[in-house]
Amino acid sequence: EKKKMQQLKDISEDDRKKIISSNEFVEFIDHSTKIVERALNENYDYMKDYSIIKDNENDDQ
Amino acid sequence: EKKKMQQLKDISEDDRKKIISSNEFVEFIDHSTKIVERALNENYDYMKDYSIIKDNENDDQ
Amino acid sequence: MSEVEVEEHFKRLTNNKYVEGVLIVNEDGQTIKSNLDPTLNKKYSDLITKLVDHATTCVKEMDETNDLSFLRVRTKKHEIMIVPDKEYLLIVIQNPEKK
Amino acid sequence: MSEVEVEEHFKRLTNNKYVEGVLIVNEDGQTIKSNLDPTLNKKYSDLITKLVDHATTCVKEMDETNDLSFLRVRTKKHEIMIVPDKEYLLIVIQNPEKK
Repeated sequence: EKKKMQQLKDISEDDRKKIISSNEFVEFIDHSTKIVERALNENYDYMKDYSIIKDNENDDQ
Repeated sequence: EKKKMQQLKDISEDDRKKIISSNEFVEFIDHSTKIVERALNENYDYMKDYSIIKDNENDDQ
Repeated sequence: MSEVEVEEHFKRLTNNKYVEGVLIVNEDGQTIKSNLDPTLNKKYSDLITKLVDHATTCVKEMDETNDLSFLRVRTKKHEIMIVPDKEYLLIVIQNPEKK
Repeated sequence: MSEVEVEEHFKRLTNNKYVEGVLIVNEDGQTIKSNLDPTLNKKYSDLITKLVDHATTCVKEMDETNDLSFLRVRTKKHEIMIVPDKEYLLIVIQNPEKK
């Protein structure tokens, strides 16, 4: 666990390139971005109390 | 922090009663259950890949 | 607002067809109200209280003036929804797959 | 599937009007792709990697056969969405208030 202790170096440019073109990574990006995009497209914010009448809702912001 | 170490005793019945009838607790319940109910009523599951055609979707389950 | 209304709110959650469990604990993880069996209840209250502590610390370290308002832990089998507060946690376990 | 498509997916997220930041790290928290400035990037990658470790442990201790599939950390100011994987984490910061 020595690696975790000292300041974690950034990935070298070559390693980064290798990762980005690897199948696992591309599949991960395809799968994970789809989930996030579906979550982003929910235009319903469950934290918002929609029952407050429109005009005074802005005072809460 | 002694309390955290030894096995945490359950709340006494009286304390529980006092908490449940306290204003803070009732307000917390009102506020927090509303949020969860709105989240529960989202009938859209962002984890599900709806693009898979209906019939073979059940094979994934 | 009274105990009766607390019971009503609690029932409305436990009766929801997607909900598998409802648990209300104080900041030390002691159970105030729950419909889980004792062993599951103990496990969930301990583990989730610790997770919420970590999440709150994480949010505060990123931005001192910010605060955690809701945590959703989606797993293969279900989703755990957690509403934190200064003194209490509402924990609801649901199975969104059925939707 | 290739680097071009990775770039396209990344752009689609960063161009979304609610999205404030997109960050992809490996399991050690090292950055693979990000549109955050270096200091914020360092802070977010370190803290969120640790939070995901805690969440995964929490899920596993509750049920060995289960697994974390998505974590949503809603705060006063924004929402952090995290998709974990064996080797990578996708972290997206959005501001749902604008909806």
